[in-house]
Amino acid sequence: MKKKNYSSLLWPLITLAAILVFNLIFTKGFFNIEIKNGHLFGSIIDIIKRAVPVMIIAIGMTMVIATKGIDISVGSIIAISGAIAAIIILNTGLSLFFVIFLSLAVAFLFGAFNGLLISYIGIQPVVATLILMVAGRGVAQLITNGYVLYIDHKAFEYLGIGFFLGIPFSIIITLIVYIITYAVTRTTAIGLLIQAVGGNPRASYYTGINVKSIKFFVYAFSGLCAGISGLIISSDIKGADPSFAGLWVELDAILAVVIGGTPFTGGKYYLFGSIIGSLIIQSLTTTILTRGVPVQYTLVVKAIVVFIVIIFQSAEFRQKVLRGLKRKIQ
Amino acid sequence: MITANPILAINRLCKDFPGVKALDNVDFFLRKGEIHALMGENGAGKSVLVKVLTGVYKRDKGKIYFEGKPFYVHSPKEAQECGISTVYQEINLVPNLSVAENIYLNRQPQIRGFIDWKATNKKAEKVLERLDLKLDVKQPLGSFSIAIQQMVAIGRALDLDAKVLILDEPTSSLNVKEVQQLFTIMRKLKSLGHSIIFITHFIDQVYEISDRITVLRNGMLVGEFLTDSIDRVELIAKLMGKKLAEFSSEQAEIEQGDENKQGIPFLEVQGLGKKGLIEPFDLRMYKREVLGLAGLLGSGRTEIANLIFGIDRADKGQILLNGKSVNISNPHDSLKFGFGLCPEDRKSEGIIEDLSIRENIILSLQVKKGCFKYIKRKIQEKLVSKYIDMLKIKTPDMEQAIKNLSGGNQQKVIVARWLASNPGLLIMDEPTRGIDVGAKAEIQKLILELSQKGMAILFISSELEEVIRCSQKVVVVRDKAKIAELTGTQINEHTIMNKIAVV
Amino acid sequence: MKLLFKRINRKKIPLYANFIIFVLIYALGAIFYRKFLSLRVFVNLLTDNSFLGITAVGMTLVIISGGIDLSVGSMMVFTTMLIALFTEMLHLPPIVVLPAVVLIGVLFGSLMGGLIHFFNAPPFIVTLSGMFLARGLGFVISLDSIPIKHKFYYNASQFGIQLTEKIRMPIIAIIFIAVVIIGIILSHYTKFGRNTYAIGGNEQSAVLMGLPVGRIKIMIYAFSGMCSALAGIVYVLYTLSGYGLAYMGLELDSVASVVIGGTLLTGGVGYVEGTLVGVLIQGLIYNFITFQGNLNVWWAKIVIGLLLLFFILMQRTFSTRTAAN
Amino acid sequence: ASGETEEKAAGGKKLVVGFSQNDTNNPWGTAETESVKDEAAKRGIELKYADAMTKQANQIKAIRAFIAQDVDAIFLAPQVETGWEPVLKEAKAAGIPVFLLDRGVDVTDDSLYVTLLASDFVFEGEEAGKWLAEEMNYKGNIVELQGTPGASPTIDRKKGFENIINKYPDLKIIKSQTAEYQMGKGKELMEAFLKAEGENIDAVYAHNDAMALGAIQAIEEYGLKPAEDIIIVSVDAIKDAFEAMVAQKLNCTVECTPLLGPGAFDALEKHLAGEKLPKWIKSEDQVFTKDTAADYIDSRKY
Ligand SMILES: Nc1ncnc2c1ncn2[C@@H]1O[C@H](COP(=O)(O)OP(=O)(O)OP(=O)(O)O)[C@@H](O)[C@H]1O
Ligand SMILES: Nc1ncnc2c1ncn2[C@@H]1O[C@H](COP(=O)(O)OP(=O)(O)OP(=O)(O)O)[C@@H](O)[C@H]1O
Ligand SMILES: [Mg+2]
Ligand SMILES: [Mg+2]
Repeated sequence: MKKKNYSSLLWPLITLAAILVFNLIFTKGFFNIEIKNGHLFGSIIDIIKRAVPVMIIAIGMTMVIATKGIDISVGSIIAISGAIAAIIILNTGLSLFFVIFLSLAVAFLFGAFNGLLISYIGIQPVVATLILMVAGRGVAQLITNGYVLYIDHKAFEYLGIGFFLGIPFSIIITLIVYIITYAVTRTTAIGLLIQAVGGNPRASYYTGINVKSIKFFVYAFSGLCAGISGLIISSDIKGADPSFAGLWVELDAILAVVIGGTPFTGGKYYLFGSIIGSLIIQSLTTTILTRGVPVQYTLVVKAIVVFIVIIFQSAEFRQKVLRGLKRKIQ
Repeated sequence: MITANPILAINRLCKDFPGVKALDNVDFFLRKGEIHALMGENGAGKSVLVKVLTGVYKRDKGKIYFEGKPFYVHSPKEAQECGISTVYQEINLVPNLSVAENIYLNRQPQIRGFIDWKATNKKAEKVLERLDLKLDVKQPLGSFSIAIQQMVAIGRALDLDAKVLILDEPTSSLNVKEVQQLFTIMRKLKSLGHSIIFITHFIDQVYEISDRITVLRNGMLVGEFLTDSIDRVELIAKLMGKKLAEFSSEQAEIEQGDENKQGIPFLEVQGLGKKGLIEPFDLRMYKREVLGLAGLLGSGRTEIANLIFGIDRADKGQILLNGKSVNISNPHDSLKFGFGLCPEDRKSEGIIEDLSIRENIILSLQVKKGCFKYIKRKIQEKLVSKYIDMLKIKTPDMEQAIKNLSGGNQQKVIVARWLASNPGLLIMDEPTRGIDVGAKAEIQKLILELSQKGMAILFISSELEEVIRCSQKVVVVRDKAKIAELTGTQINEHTIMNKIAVV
Repeated sequence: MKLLFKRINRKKIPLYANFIIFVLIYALGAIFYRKFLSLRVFVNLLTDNSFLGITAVGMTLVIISGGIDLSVGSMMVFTTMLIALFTEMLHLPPIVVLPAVVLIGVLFGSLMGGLIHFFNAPPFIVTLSGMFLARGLGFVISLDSIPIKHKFYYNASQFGIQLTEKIRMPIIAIIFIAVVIIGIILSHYTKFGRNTYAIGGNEQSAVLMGLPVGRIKIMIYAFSGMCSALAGIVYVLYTLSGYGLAYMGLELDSVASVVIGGTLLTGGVGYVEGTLVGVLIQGLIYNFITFQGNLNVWWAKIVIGLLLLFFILMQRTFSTRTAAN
Repeated sequence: ASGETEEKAAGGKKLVVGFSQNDTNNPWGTAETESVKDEAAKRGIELKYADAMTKQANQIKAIRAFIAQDVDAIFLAPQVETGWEPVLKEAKAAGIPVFLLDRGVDVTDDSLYVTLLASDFVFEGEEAGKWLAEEMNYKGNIVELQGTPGASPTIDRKKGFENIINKYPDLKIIKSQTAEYQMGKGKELMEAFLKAEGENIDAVYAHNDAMALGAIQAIEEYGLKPAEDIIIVSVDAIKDAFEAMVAQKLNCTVECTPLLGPGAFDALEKHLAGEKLPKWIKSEDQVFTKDTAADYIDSRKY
């Protein structure tokens, strides 16, 4: 397991490095990290900070995909948790703790709703989460009446734009979520059971694994991650944007997970790979934004880069190329 | 050794996997019109040889000649087109399509470019009739037991009408009658000049059907022998790599006492049944007892096992554990009550392909302990290496993904999984399927040892001999109902066969 | 009754369940809303969902094979842009343009299929980048929407079978139905179709059974690409224009239709007939919202979600009941 | 006015109007919808409302459903200019008048609709350009935050703005990328621009207020003063933009009014009364700056 882990992370890392090296050569000052007002500051920091929402969602999504599932409702849950936080702050005097607790509880419940439909009622994951994807945005808009609700709350802002020891606080949150997830799945048997369920649900059932409850919790966890991400997003723009917050983020998150090496067919997952995947996507996006690619070419550039990544990550391709190179040397 | 014009000649074939030399300079010759048995322990390289030959794996080195010409195929499809038809070890058919389709996939009879479903089904029925099998060929393959699936796979291969037919352990899930049916057909093919490679662990079958035997061990060729000129003891010695002198029968029979079988049974099943699955039945099992289930294919043995373990939910009857009624509605419950079930179909119910050997083995024990009490890595490793040694699981290391093991070794891992969970009641549904002679004896010995230590074991096997040797009590099942319970001297082949056969 | 059950193929129960539920929901609409039960509304249902339905037919085969094709929407839109480019900027005649765009669709699909097969790449990512690429290429042609003024397209769009004096079955609905029929025949009566099921059932086994898996996979994606191109042509007839931003999210609607229609996303099981019902059900749900007409903006979304949930739950209970019978 | 309308409807029945809105996923579209709804309620007209969720196909579906329900008139806020000819012909054949809101349609036969009530997006871009050029003394570097690529306000606001800026050789648009009309993306994009160009940036032109509001935050976090170090101009004039102007963080916004309801129903009544209407009833849009914003903020409805 250990050895494999590294080799499957190798190619995502190389891809990330390639994009960064491209920037190193073509964008001046890209790697400069200064300390400004006691805060870390620079393009690299920006990329990591901007990747935070996708990274956190990708952590939850990794678990979902490891059980052979998929969750396309995360974008809507982001909108809902932001909206809930906003109305609590605007209408009540509850402390920040309750604001966070309540919005995350709601996000968790929505995730649990997905889990219920999928594991206990047996609905296919895409359809089950599609329901919430469509309805969830409506719920968020209903909560805010369709408008962007502005949140003027210094403590809440800290989540998205605060700094802790000079490091953006949102990056710290991501780190905490990652470490907790890693610890919980790897120091208990949960990670193993998730992989078993994804690898062969029938055999897992025969082994006595409670397949249904594992699936249930995985979706609930994904909802929770989306909730955290939603709080960070709304804290970052100091407002809850029910219509656009997290729009299409599910695609980015899934892409990140799969680029990171977790196969769609379930049974294996690479949490750290998903983090790398998110960073790849974000550095690509940032590069496109700063390189001055004309608007009409943005998508084409993105597509071509992803195609190249796919090809390079394919073991088949590498084998062929390596063999070709060897022959040339001989 | 090389006779003139072998239809298939393999020369110094090599195939490496990371950490394993699966084939190491292997030579193999197949002559026209012969049945050639390929033998070896689990993990000897038999299946890899077949897979390299048919283009599933790329060979590293070596030459293959087919009908005198160099032979190099990239896929099973090409091999098929060249006239080599194969039944691979694990049933490789598609469960979601009907039986008929599985037989005729990509070769369906057509009218004006469109599939003629009627003809397809008719022809499929004909093919299965040759194997003496009558079933509704329109039903999805997945709804049948693996024995039937195995027959269907054989049916497909036979119908391809190839020059060379390769059968990789086709008989491991078949019963005596079906094996005979298969042999009849093999003989007929042989008389028509077809050549057959036959892989099996059953020595009797090899002597019954084959003309020649090639033995592999650890990826290397041990030798090629005329079946008539090598006796059993010698063959087994070749297989196991021991000198004749070292080899003595390790199959010490353990006394079958009938003592302490009074009082409250450890497990009592009262009128358990499910409509359409199995008629209500009673069972009593004591600790230190091996209860054998005998019956024909499809008789309902697996159903009994599944019902007790909670995989299927009974609609009648109850289970008493130490005299107290317990409610079992899924395998998780039964695990908590200290039951274990080593399932029949290792591919779909047993192994979790992508997980390592270690993870596959500790899984049940882990679930039993609860997922928050993660077994320490060190303890895991100790436990796993114990079972790797005990069952002689052949692997470079325990972190190898289980899918990379040979079929028999996968089976051993599943057995190890359930042994590791240390159950009070262990249900073993065909645990020795696909396992080599040596290991089979090991497992039988183990079963007896475990029962001596206090475990109750429900033992299901299609090999009557094995059931008889291991069990203190035998329950005979026929047509989805329990029909008899035999003890003591009643446990012999003759009585059991009579019970099964007499209507 | 018993006899009837015996004759029904068990595998098809979800399909029948779907159909019955569709009829029930339709009846519900007819009770609630004036003019819901009219020929016009039914014809509209077919017409307005035709391009979605056509992509869904291709998608059905892809999903049955165990894959997914996220590029269908973009490919459809790209096709509309290509037709606009060829017709309005390069002034090519339809007889050249139409086969050309279909061919491009097929090539695009084969390219993705090839990547998936030869590089063993996950279909989700390959087709997702295919989605970016096709949308992007559409933008490269023009960011602006382009009206297609060539007489042929106008005339074709007006063509149809007169059902009653006032109501006509337009050509695009006819194309839709034709594609569905082709899909059914392809999936049920050809080797290609059956091999698709086999690959979805167990790809490894399909290889060992000697099926030409690579070729079939490429053909499946090529077929889906062709369907997307056809959908593009239909969309051009529907709107007489090409527009790079048209119908964002069609791929998701398409996947949803297929899955609602009873096809398993895990591959191996499904029916093109089911997809037809799935598409119509999605259309019906939107019809409910428009006929209701007074829903709060955001309530509309919630109600769509709830209707979807309601439908899926009905489908589940119905098929488990029937199966238990 | 309401009594008049009811008389017009045959048999004293309520007048039924179908309204196909393309998108309510932004405050602007929401305000437009509310305006039409409120006005309908005020006048006792039954409004059949359909949100197309940014899909033209859904709008066509909705129009057809309206035709099937025999509505008396159709209001259409099209998602895009092209592609309406066939369905508008159907409406015409059914004798239902169509009124266009906020965006025109590209049809060969302009009798297919009665009139268009809308702002002029090119004009808005030009107004923004004029104001900015003057404010910058016809010299300096501008970054542009575009709307969704391909959307007609994006294209026209860009075109109008360039019409003006290109006249002055010392005014340069140094970066131009899309932030898809979203606040969050506006912030991200501005952050990236600041990293790439830093203090080189003299002004920001955003195709809508939401993106400008995002950009303001990015500028503040970068350590510059919005509206002082970097001039910011945007389009829409939503209430949030006024608040930003009052707080001296946004320099200027060009109005693009979504309050089209009253005008639309007036037009409908005039049409029913047999009056001939012009093909384009332009909204009277103004330019608001941070100096005057406080005077207007209380009267802003959306
Ligand atoms: N894909 C693979 N990757 C790595 N090792 C493999 C792979 N396939 C087979 N092996 C190894 O090659 C060796 C030979 O395996 P093979 O399947 O040929 O055994 P076999 O003789 O068929 O045994 P059995 O009787 O158990 O089926 C084994 O040690 C096995 O672990
Ligand atoms: N002859 C048959 N025709 C149709 N279905 C059969 C037949 N035999 C078995 N099946 C089906 O296959 C499945 C497995 O059969 P079952 O478990 O009863 O076999 P078994 O008694 O365990 O025999 P074995 O373990 O030797 O395969 C059951 O679902 C049964 O309905
Ligand atoms: Mg083998
Ligand atoms: Mg059995």
